[in-house]
Amino acid sequence: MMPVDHLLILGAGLFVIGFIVVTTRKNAIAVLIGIELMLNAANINLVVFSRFDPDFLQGQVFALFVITVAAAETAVALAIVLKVYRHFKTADLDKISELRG
Amino acid sequence: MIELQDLISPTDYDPMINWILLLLGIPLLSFISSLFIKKNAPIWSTFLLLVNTGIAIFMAFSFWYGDSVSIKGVWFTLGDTVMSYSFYLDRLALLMIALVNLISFLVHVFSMEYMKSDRNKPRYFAYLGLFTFSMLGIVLFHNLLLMFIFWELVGFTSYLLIGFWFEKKTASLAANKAFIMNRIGDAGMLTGLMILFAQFSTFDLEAVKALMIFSEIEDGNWVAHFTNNGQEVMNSLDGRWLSAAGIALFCGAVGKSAQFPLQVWLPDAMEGPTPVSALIHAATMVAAGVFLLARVFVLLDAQALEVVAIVGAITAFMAAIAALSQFDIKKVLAYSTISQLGYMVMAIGVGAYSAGLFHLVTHAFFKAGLFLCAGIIIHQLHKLHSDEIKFNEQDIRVMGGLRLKMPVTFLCFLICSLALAGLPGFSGFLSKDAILLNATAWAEIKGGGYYIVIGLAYASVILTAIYIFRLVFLVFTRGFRLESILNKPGLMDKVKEGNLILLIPAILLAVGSISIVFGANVKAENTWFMQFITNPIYLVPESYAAFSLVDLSEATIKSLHGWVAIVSISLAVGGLVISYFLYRPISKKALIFQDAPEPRGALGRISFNHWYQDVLYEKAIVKFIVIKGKALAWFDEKILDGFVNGLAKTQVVLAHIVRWFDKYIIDGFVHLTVSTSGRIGQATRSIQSGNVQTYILSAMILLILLLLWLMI
Amino acid sequence: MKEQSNIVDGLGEKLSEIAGDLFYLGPEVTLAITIILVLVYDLLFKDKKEVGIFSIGFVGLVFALVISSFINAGTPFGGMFSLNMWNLTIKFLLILGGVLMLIMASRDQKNINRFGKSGELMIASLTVIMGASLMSSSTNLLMIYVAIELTSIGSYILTGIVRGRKRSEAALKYVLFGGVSSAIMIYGMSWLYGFTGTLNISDPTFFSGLSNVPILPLSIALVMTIGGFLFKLSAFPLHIWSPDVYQAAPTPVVALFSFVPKVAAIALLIQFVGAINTIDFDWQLWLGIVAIASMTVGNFSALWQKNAKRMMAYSSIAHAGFLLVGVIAFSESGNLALLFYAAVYLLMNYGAFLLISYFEKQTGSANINKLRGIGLDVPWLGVLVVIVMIALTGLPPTAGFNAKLLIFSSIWESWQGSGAQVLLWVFIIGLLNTVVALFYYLRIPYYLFFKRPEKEIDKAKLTSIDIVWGTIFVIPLLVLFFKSDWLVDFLNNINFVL
Amino acid sequence: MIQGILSYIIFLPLIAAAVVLCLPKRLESSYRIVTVVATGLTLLLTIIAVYSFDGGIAENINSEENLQLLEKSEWFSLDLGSLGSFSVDYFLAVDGISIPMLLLASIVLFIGAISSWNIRQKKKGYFALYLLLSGSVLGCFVALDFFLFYLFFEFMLLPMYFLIGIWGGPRKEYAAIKFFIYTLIGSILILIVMIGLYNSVYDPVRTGAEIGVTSIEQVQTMVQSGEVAREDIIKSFNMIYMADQANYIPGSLLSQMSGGEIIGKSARWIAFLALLIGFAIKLPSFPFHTWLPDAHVEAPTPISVVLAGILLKIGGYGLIRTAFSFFPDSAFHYSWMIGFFGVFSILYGALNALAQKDIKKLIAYSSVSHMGFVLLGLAAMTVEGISGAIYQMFSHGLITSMLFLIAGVLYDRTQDRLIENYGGLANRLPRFTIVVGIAFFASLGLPGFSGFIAELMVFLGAFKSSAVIGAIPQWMPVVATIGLILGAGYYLWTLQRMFMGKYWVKKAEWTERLKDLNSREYLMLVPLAVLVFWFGIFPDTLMSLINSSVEGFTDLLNQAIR
Repeated sequence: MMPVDHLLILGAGLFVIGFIVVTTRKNAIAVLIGIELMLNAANINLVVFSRFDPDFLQGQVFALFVITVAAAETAVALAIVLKVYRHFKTADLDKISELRG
Repeated sequence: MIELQDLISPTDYDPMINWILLLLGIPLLSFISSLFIKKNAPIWSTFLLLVNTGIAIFMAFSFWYGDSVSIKGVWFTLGDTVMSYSFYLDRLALLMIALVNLISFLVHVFSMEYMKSDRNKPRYFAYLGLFTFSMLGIVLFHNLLLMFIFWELVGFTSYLLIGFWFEKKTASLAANKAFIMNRIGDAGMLTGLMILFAQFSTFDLEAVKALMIFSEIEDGNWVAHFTNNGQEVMNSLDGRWLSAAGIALFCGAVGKSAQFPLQVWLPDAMEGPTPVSALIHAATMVAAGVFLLARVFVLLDAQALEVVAIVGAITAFMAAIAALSQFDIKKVLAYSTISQLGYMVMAIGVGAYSAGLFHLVTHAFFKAGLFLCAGIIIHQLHKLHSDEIKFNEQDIRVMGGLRLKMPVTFLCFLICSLALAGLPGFSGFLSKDAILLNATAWAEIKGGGYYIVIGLAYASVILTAIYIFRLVFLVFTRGFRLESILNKPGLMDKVKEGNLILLIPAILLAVGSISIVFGANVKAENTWFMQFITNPIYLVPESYAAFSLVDLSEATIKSLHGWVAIVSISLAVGGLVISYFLYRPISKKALIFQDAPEPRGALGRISFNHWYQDVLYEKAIVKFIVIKGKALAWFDEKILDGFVNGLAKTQVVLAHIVRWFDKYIIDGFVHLTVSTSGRIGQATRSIQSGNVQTYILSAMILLILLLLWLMI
Repeated sequence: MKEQSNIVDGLGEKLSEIAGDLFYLGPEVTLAITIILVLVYDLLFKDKKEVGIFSIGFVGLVFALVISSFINAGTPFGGMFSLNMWNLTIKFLLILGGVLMLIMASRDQKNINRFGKSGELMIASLTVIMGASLMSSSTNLLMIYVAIELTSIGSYILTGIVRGRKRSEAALKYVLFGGVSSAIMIYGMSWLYGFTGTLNISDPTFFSGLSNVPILPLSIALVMTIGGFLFKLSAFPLHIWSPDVYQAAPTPVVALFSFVPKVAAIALLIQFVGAINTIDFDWQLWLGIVAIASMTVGNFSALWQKNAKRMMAYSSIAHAGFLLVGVIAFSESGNLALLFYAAVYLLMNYGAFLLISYFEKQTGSANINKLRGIGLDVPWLGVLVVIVMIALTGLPPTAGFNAKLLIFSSIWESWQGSGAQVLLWVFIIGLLNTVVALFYYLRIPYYLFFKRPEKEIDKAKLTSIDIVWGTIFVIPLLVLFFKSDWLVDFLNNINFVL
Repeated sequence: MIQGILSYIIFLPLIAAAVVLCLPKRLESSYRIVTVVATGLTLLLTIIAVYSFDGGIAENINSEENLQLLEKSEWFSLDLGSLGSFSVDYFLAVDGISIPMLLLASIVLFIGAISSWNIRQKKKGYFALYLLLSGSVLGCFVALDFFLFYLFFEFMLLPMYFLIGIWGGPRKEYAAIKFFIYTLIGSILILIVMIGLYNSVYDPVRTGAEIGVTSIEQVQTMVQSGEVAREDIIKSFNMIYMADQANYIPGSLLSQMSGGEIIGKSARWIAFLALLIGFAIKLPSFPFHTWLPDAHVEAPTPISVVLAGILLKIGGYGLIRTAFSFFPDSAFHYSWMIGFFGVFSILYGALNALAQKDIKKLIAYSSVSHMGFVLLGLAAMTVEGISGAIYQMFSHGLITSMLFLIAGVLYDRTQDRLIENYGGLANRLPRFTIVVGIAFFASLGLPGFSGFIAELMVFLGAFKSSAVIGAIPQWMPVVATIGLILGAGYYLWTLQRMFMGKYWVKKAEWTERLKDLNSREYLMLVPLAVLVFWFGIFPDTLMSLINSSVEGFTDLLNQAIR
């Protein structure tokens, strides 16, 4: 099986990619995807680490929770994006910047 | 070891206190009442003064032979220090109260006529009352603090009286000048008080003198040993403070008695009514300085006395020069006063205590007399004024030949002038002779450069004679120049002799200037005055004390006696002769004097402008202070206060703040906070670009920065 | 076969245990039930639902409030939560915050309609409160995560649900920002889990596990985790979202945001730093810097705001900093001070927002320039504003002063104890911040009284009940200054478990 | 009646304020009556208090036996668990230092109330605020619990802020904000020290009760030897305890024994400096004075009267009561600097006054100059110096009130304060001129007026100082005498420009508006003039009250220095 640290590095990489996506992509949806990536990076870590407490497997439970909660969050987020789209006729974050100062 | 509390503990009841309170109360009463009873104020207050004079003279005669009385009491306590007051009646005090009251009374009488037409009579007489009150205060109290208080009050009343005609700008300015010059002196005197208090923690003069005996110089420090409420006290100051104390006290005298360099106020003070000049600026107030010096005489150390002597001599000479060329009759007398005060101060300086006081008394009479005569002339000439006739009635260029029209005045004026010039047979001669005698002896002992000092003194003897007889000749002899100026012949006939109310005081004063009053004797020290009021002995620690006066009076005087008198007389006569040749009735100068211009030539200008001292002060000091004030105000408003405007501006634009900040760094702290608060505010806000991704990024970066901070 | 039965009766025990433990979560359960009721009611009725929804929500909250004051300390669900009297009091305050929020909302017809139109607003706010009260007592990373997300999602909905261009934008920013920060937090947590092998922070193995981790990874993990808390606390540097949200969201909701999640996060932080206290990660220094930064940034940025609500957002950032001071002090007196501060902060902040909502009602906007001269028409209102602003600044005679006094005394004490320089700086800079704060807090009274209205705009009148409510919100601030021992004694009946 | 009189004095105005607020608008005219009556009664009570005050007893300032009219009851006490607890008392009392200030305050407030008679606009607010101000000002002088003191101290700002900001002159907002910010900075510094102090000082009596020991000395020795457990120690805001170094918790930062340090400097020095600056702003001393001219120029007459008459004094009083009492050693350490700032303020203020065009500004700067004497006197740390400082505060309070009333009289008639716009007023307003003369000469320290006595004492004390305890060098008072000359300079110059010479005013229409003093103005000015005379001629009326306390105070200082 794969050694642990490979997986951790994968997680870290995923996290970084996710963050880059979040900060660079202009489309709100894309940003959401980026967030998902970051969350999954965390999930990988959790699952990996949960190998070390075989009796409880808290990590995996945690991962499950994260996935569900993330789903809920994304749902809300998408709803909001729709709302925004109704007003701004775009999902481009650069254009959605009226509140400032 | 001497106990302080014994020295200042309140004395038990002494009937004398009633007399004293009466003496002080009556003038005060006249001050207050005159303000309320408008109509008869003059006669009423004159009456009160008559009563007071009566009391004073009675006291003088009845207590003269008794030994001096001192009454002490507690004024207030400051911590555990008792601020006592004390009255002290010795011969000097008796003499002074009599003198002050008498002259004040005469001036009151004179003023009744002189001020008749003035609608502010009540205020005038009230002021006179207040003045008499505070002058008597100085004389009667024997406590430096209380003397200082009345000292300042006297200055205040003189301010009021000089500025009596406050509509005249010159008058109000002169009043200010007088007060401020006095204030400068007083500031110095206050320092003297501080020093003595720090050393002896009391102001009671007797106590101070007693303690001074027990103070000594220990390796350069001036140490006062005594016990206070039983516990031992050792106050120690640097030895130089001893001399400083003397000089500081003298500063007070410099202010009041118009000594160099503060004398400039006195000539301007002539803006006040003439009787006031006679009372305050000739006879009493200006003499207060000399009186003070006499009171603290024994506390002055050698250095201080030297300063006193030198300043006195310089003043005497400078003023005498200045008096030579004035056109305003009162100005001439004013400068002459300064010069005579110089004499007295010098006398104290050279240790001629009693001689100085003697001159104070004699001078009081003849100078007041001169002023009153001048007053009469001015008053009478003023009556000539009409719609077409306008002239300055104080200008001697318009006078002349008045002896025919006002012979009595002339006579009085002449007598007083002779006294002033110091010719034998008149009081002035006696006192002046005594002073010169001592001064010469003093120079003999000190030798060297000190001869210059008495040189100045002798010089001013002749100068005095010159300027006073110049006055006599120009005013009383030859023809009435006003006629030819306005070419209105017969104007002379309109001039009348003053009425009795004006004349009587003048006459009395003139009589007082004849030497018989002080004993038919050519030798000063044989007069009753010198007999009774004798030189005290020094109390300051040995190493600082001046030479003892005993050998001064005994040894040297004997040897000098004859020819000092001769020299002074001959100088006086010489002066008379010179001025006769200059201004005698038929001399050119006297004829064309009517349109005499301001004197030209270095000496003339110096004399006429009184050594340009005023100009110097105007240009240098006053200007400087005012400018400094303006500058500071600017600094305060613009710089120290700049930050708030900075605050106002931060609301508008950041740029402004930066400019402000760079411009006004001095104002520092507050401005800094405000402007930087503006800056930081802008900075922190600028993150809020509105773009969520910037938010996230900046947040992350900041988070990482914080992390790094932690790592480092 | 055997195992089977084992598992079964084991399950039985578990179930009974859960049922027993459920009592500890009384308030949360009550809130959950209330949410369901609201939902049902919402579905059953078509229109004129305002009264119903309001009353259900209100009653539910009050009920939860009552229950919360009957719970006693314990660690239910195998250490998922640790309830002590301290965070129970916090819980009480949180729910109280909910109640007051509803009252505030009921002062304005517009808000009533918003709440009434559909149940979402009510449900969302209830969710926020529930999540917060869970957060305040949870000691398990998983629980913490869930609770935080509960609060966050609720908040996103609250921000976005009411229609409006600005609101939707704010909501979007909020949700994205929140998503990222929670992702970061999870990642951090995952590492903590990796280090320690447990999710339960109160578990000794958690501490022992952390204490032998090299400093760099440890600090990264911790900073990431705490970052998630700071987001809820809207403290520097994760405060950036709040001004936009505050400006956009309806005023009562903003009031809720400004109190409930913050205080919950503080409670959480107390638990958390308690767990990581003596490991070689110098959290005191780190949070100290955060606190100073929050106070300074908050106050200085507030100087420039034209909009009262936006200004209050920055002020709440500053106050987050002040609350952090109490955490940093990390002493009993510090915790007491925190409770006191939280209680007073609840009053003054809600008071401020209530008054602002009045002005909105009158002038139609929260723009400070619109407030010119109102104070002279409605002097009493003006007086109330002055009191509240003085309280927020922290000057006598308002309880705000005592709160500051206590919290800074505690930091002084712990400085005297430990002598750590950072505490001194927190102390000094914190107090000097008061001066800066005065600048902007006073601007509102300044406009109210000193400025003349340039043109007469027709103002909606305030009913006397409005004024009364305002007074009810504000007067305690004065009373608690003069008798702050009342509050303290109430908060004081707590046996600290640290 | 006598017992609890101080509470009456404080609360009477506050109750009156409530009354004013409750009175309906149609009774508007009655507000001012209420105000005058309330302040009048306060004055009456104060006079009773002063009568019942016995100046004899006060051996050492830092024990409660020497306080009189003492009212002490627990206000609230917070239990901080294992770290002990602290208690705040409602603690009012007077000693020789506060009684003159109290008297001054109630006199000036009464006068101010009378001069508020012709306030036109928003009467309700004005009088309510005025009464609030009165209450807090009076409280400031009798509160001996630091918390209570700070409450009153801070609470003064708000009414002042609004009184200047709403009823003030053209640039009122600016002046008000400036005043507020300036003073707040000061009070924050004070607050910092206050927190530090109450964390370092304990209440021996209560602590004794806690551990069952009655004698204070025993408690103190026990605490100093560390026999008392931390949680038994009850911290205290009591200023009297703070003044006794034995009441400092051992090891606490500000305790003299433990000699705590902040960034390398002695903590006590820093605390002292903080207090010094805090109160120097109020005093105000250079360079913290710039709020004063604006505040005065913009404030309405009664408010500038109160501001200059009382509020400035709180600065000096605070210095004596807190900074010098708590940190005598630091006070001695910084005495040179304090003295220097005193002398500098004297000259700086005087020179500034010399250049002012606006008569109110002139008076304001003269205040800066006169308050310099207070600093100088305090720095001297001798009986004379400190008595002088107190006396100076008292007399300046009376004189400067008179001066501002005078400025107000002129301003009421012409709405103009520029000196150069008037000339020869003496011809038209003889009585007014007399009053002005009295006020001016009193202010420039003419003997016979209270100002002279005060300045004299300061000078004597300051000169003695170096010989007695070596606080400040002799040149300081000597240089300060220049202040007297400058004082005479600007006052006489003003007098000469405005009142002497031919009558002339800028605008013709002023002439008929320029009437001589009316009866109400007499009512304000004459009593003040009389008082100024009285205290100039009979200093003992005041000295008998303050002497023993001041001695106690200086003993305290000397012990600390040895």
